[in-house]
Amino acid sequence: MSAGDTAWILISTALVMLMTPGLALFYGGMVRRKNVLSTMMMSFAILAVIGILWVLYGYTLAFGPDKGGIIGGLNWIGLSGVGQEPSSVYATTVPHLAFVMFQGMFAIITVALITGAVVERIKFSALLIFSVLWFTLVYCPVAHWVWGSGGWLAELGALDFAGGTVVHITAGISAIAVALVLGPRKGFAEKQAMEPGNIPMVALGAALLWFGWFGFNAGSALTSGGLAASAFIATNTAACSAAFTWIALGWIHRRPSLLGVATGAVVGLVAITPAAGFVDPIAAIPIGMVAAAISYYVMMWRSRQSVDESLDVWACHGMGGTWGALAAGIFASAAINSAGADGLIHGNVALLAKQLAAVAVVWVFAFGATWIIAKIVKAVVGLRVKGEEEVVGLDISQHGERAYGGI
Amino acid sequence: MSAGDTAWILISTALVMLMTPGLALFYGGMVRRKNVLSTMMMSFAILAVIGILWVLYGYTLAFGPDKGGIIGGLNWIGLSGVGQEPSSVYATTVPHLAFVMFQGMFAIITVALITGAVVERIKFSALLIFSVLWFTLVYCPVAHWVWGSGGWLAELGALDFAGGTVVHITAGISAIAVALVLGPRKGFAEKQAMEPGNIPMVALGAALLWFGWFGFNAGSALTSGGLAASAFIATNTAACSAAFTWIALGWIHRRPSLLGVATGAVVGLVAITPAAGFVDPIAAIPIGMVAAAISYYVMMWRSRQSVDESLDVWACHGMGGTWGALAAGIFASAAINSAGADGLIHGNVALLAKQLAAVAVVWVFAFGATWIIAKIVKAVVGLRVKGEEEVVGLDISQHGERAYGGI
Amino acid sequence: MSAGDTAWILISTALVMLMTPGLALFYGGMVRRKNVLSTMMMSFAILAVIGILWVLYGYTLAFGPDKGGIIGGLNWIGLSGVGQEPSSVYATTVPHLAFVMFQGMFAIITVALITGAVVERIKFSALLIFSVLWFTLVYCPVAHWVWGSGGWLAELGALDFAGGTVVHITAGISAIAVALVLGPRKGFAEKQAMEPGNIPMVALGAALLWFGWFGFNAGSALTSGGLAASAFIATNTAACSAAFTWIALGWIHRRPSLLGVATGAVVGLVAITPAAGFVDPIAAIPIGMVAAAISYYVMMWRSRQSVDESLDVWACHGMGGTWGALAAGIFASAAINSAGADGLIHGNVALLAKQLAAVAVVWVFAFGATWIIAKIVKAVVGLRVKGEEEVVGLDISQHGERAYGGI
Amino acid sequence: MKKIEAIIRQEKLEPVRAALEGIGILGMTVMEVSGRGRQKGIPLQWRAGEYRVEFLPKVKIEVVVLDEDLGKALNTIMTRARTGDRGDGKIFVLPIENAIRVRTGDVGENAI
Amino acid sequence: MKKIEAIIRQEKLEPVRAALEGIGILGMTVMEVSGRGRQKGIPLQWRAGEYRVEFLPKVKIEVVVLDEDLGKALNTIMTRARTGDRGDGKIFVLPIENAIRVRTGDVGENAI
Amino acid sequence: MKKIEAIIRQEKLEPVRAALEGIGILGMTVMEVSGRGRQKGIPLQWRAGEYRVEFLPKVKIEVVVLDEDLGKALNTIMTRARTGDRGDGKIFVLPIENAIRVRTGDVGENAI
Ligand SMILES: Nc1ncnc2c1ncn2[C@@H]1O[C@H](COP(=O)(O)OP(=O)(O)O)[C@@H](O)[C@H]1O
Ligand SMILES: Nc1ncnc2c1ncn2[C@@H]1O[C@H](COP(=O)(O)OP(=O)(O)O)[C@@H](O)[C@H]1O
Ligand SMILES: Nc1ncnc2c1ncn2[C@@H]1O[C@H](COP(=O)(O)OP(=O)(O)O)[C@@H](O)[C@H]1O
Repeated sequence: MSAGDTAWILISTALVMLMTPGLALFYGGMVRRKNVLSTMMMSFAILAVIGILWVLYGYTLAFGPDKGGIIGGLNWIGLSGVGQEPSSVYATTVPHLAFVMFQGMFAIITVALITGAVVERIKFSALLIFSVLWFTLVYCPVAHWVWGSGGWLAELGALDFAGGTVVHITAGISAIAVALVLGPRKGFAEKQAMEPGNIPMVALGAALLWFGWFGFNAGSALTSGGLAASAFIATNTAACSAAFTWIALGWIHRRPSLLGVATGAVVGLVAITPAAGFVDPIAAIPIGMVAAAISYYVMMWRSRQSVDESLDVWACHGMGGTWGALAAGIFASAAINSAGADGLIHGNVALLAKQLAAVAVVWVFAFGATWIIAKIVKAVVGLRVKGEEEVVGLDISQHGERAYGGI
Repeated sequence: MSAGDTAWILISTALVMLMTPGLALFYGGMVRRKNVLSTMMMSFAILAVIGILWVLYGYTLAFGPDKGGIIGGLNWIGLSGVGQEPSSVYATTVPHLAFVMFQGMFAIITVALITGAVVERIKFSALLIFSVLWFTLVYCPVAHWVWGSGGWLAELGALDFAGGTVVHITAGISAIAVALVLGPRKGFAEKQAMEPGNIPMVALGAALLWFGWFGFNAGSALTSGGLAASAFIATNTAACSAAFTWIALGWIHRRPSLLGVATGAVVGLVAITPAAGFVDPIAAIPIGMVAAAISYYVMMWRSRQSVDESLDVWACHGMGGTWGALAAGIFASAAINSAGADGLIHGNVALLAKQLAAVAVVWVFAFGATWIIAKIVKAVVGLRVKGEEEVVGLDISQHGERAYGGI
Repeated sequence: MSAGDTAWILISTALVMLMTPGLALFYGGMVRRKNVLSTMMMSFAILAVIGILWVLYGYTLAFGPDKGGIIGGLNWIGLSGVGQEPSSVYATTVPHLAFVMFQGMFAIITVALITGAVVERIKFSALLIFSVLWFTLVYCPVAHWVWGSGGWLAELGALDFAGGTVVHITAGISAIAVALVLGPRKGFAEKQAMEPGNIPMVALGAALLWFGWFGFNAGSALTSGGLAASAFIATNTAACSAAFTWIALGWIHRRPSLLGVATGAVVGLVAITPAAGFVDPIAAIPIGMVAAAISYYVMMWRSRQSVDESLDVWACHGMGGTWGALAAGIFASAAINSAGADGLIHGNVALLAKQLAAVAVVWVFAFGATWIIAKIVKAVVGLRVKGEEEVVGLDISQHGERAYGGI
Repeated sequence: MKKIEAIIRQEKLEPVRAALEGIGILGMTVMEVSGRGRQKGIPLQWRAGEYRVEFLPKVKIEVVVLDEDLGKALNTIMTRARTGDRGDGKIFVLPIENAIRVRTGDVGENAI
Repeated sequence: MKKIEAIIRQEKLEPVRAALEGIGILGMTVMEVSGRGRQKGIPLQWRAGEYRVEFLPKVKIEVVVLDEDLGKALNTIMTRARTGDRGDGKIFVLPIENAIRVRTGDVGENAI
Repeated sequence: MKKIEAIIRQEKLEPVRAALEGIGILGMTVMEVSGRGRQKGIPLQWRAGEYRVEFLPKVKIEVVVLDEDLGKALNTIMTRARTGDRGDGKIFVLPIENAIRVRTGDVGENAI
């Protein structure tokens, strides 16, 4: 066991935890003022609920001893047998419990990411039930496939350094599926203006996400050393590159905005996630640029469609994660990380093919499973608040509170 | 000396520092808009003042060579003799100065916690004087009793991993005492609505507290390894468990609110504090649940009484800390931490008895000493602002500023 | 390579990164509401742009193999040859890439600091161009002189632990120069009230700066051990001391304000920056006090002059950094850091003379070079927005957005 | 000329605005206000338990109209703002003695 | 019917509201405004030193009352809002031509 | 006595206030409002692309003046608030039946 590696994983875990409140601010600032608390509440409640479920059964489903490449066994249910000593399989230089918690923070934020699709109209109870089902039936299996020892996508050789498929593609694709089942906000079809209530809050949220992402990506090296440093610098560079590209695109279309820079940075961070520890840090520049361009135009296109995937989780995380997974297949270099492989630019086509396969599988599975889960929740408890509750705002109607006090 | 351990303590120290501004936001968002700056100012000013006093004389009073189990000697006044080498007594693998600063951040936030009881009416000068006296006469002695080498409660065998008695009970009980001497806010008796001015700010504050608490609790392992990881995961689990319980209680009574989740999380973190490094991480689930239930109903009960302990420091920290200290006596396991002991569920009644004794002593001492200090400050400089200053708001009347600028 | 040292540098790098968004909040809260987004945008855009330029050519200009003491060679352009192994010259126990990124965060925030001088009237495009030129022509050379292996000020023996000259003096002096070229805001000459839009945001920004500064200063030890701990405690103590002094000064002049405490803390942090790892932690008390007094009165004096250096970057960073650099010459002790030297109070006059020389050189160079750069940008693209755009506010006129949404 | 001051539910602003636009009334000024009437207040969640606020958020729309447009404007607002529950609001009509368009200096009815 | 517009100190809202409730006047609309009068402005703390803001925060209460209630309403507001210092505010009375209760469509005096 | 309600651009508040002070009119109450007129709305930046808000931020100034001051007050506001572009705003004049200074209880013209 290494004290240095442990220090790095523990602080990385804290950093990733902070991302979920960061997301609460990022999303909360983007909705109308009457829904800011409700939007933030979703992330906080998911943090609470998934935080418990992870130690109870999530960890063992995702990382427990492999069952046919599909799911982890229940051996570690309630963390039984998981202790202060390192695991023999995962992160072998840090306490097993540290690895458990580090991974737990990923599960939490992945579920929270989806909430961007359903803000301003979903029933709070329905959201909780959906989240528990989705976590159990989508997140845990996919995490096992990609990261679990013996998981079938891992065996295939698909690479995902810090969660491009597991986190961003699952969340982004599921966002579209649940938005389709849930239906658009009142006024969406009529193109009613839905003005973001608090843009400084969005920027603060993006800043906390960026900050936390160093734990997310560089922490995924699971050791404190050259690989973590390489992933760290790639992470920052991609964020800068995508944020800058978003400024440029904003300028071309009319004006660069703070909302745009915040969005661009997050998209760059998403895209570098699967590749961070496999590519040369300088490759993060084109990865970030392309990510920003893809997300920007997909977002524009989406906003002209009838699906109200309100905060564009799909355009940001789904598309950003997809591009990132493919980018890993293009830019990866075994010289950076011997546990990785060479990508297209180093003459290896096979990796890109595997990445494509993994992406396709996760798109299809996440979309299908989420659609079914959403339909079931809709049938059983109903997904939407009443029309008048939506109009009044979810802060008052779901939570009996309002963000900013009276006179 | 271990670089890994040092890295962990240094970053933990930074995390604990961030808790005090986090508290400023947590409290600041809960008061009426006209008092937000004044409320935040209290935490920031205490950070400044206690930050200086700690290096001048606080550290040596609390941790200096023992004088009869009661107080530390003045040997290390002005940090003389405290250097870059590890202490031979405390945290022997990290620089002595790192331990000094880590502990200093605990002293700061403990004093700041009390301010929740006195917001919206205390004179700023009186608050500073009270804080200096309380720090010197209550915090330093109790810290010595529990954590100082030779302190009498430590010798007794009472356990307090990260400050259940030292931090939360002292602050929580003192809050009641000072609120009694200070008297209620205008309009409190008439049940005037005192609407929180900014709930997103409360949530952000809670998030920073949660984030910082990883340093508080897992940092209290004083090394980077299995124990820190175990305390870390127990900390997060208790926060989740209590936050979720608070959601459930809110639902039972009418609606789950963001203000409730934020409060619940903090209460869970309080309760796990004394136990974090002594109990199995799964024990954090019942610890958090019970903590939330106790605080919730104590808070409801308190709000029907005549004492205006405005932000319920006693219900959250006093009761949460008390339950946590007893919970350590119930759930502790020597297998988790050999420096600890077995608790009730492992068949040892003695520990619970010691915990009870320590709790009782600190309740009585903190209440009595604080009551006297508050009476003295009241007699000498007066505690309250003038009636009309209170009505206008302390931001303008005490600090000549207002939170949100005009047109 | 040391895992512990690497963990400390990586987390320090993340902490310093967070300072730039912290600065965005600190500055953003101080301007009028109509310019808050524009002000925040400056810091975020600089983070994006300099973040890219640093890895492309900034690092090699500043730290590349020395060319005559003046500038780094282009050997490491695009980070070629910079990898996961430690450098043989800088921070030899951590990955070279970690050192690159740590230093990159310093470059970013230094450029962002200057924006305080130009808020509420500069054209966004002009700001970007100015920033790129200033970074290339001012920051990189000065960083090389002081910190580059072979840099002439380093050879001279001038000490700058974490950036008193490189960061704070360059930014502070350049702020005055660019403000002179840019001219005052409309209404400044008429003493129109320019009410800060959001003081809690200023306080939050200051808190994040304080938190991040632990990485800035204690991270500059480049190892995790006694020196980092010593710098850490000095950093906190100076912040507390200056914040408290600012409270006292506010009281003397009328009232202590939260805006004042936030400012005081930042000034204290500035002043300790060059000295943090060379002085006894207790010396941070007088260093912070004197810094607060200097900045306070310089700020008062400046506000009566005709130059609208709007957020007093010069008074805070220029004067604070200058005092700090001289304070290092006064209080430094070779016993604290053998890589340092003894200062005046240990009987060595030479160091103070060297510090004075370095300060003078950097004042003159930064002022002159910045003045020329600003003049060129003014001539080529123009510096100011149109009069009516300024009056409407830069959020709408430059970025087409407003901070807080409508009804 | 008359001035209509309608205090309505916040969420009714958009339908009322659209309906007024439908009958050719574009100019209006709105502001957020807090109101109190039969609908006395609302209980909000405190950390544990509830408290009551005396005032509820409303929107006030001010529209100055020509005398001949008054009837249909009142009618439009009334029908679109109604839910039938307490708190739907009030409409008041005040006399206007003069109006000026700042841009052109037009006065009286021309200014509307 | 008359409309009372009272611009008073923010901290006097609660006593005025309670006193009006005491004399049976429940309906009212309030809004935050900034005002200026004899009491010209206020110095606020800048980071070092002070600056002056020209407008002070006030609260405006709008109450439409029946003619017979006007006197006691004015009296109540005036006595409860007074401190005797500059900045206590002003009360204006305006004519109301008509009133409508949105919920029921009641018009005129029935709508109050 | 007359009440002037001027809805103008936010950035014109300061020149108008100063100009009114110049002609001896100190007392006034201002509030932030959202308005709509010929200038229908404004496009704002969304994350990618734009959206349109229907209302623009304006400032409403309320000044109660003696009848003899009405003309010059209107004139001052009109000239200082004008840019010549859409959105300059409107000024309305309303009758005032009575005024009271809370501090002293002065009524009528003495209260202004
Ligand atoms: N007499 C009044 N003067 C001014 N505003 C009033 C008056 N009565 C009601 N209002 C405004 O109208 C709003 C709705 O009034 P309320 O009496 O609750 O509606 P309803 O008559 O449908 O029950 C109130 O919140 C308040 O803003
Ligand atoms: N002529 C006026 N027109 C509109 N509002 C006014 C006028 N005079 C005063 N006010 C309002 O009344 C408030 C208090 O007025 P002020 O003259 O300061 O009180 P006092 O008469 O007690 O000194 C001002 O802040 C402003 O909002
Ligand atoms: N009929 C009206 N009633 C009330 N307010 C109005 C009316 N017409 C315009 N306004 C107010 O005046 C502002 C400016 O009006 P606008 O018609 O855009 O100016 P202009 O006449 O110069 O084009 C609007 O934003 C609105 O607040």
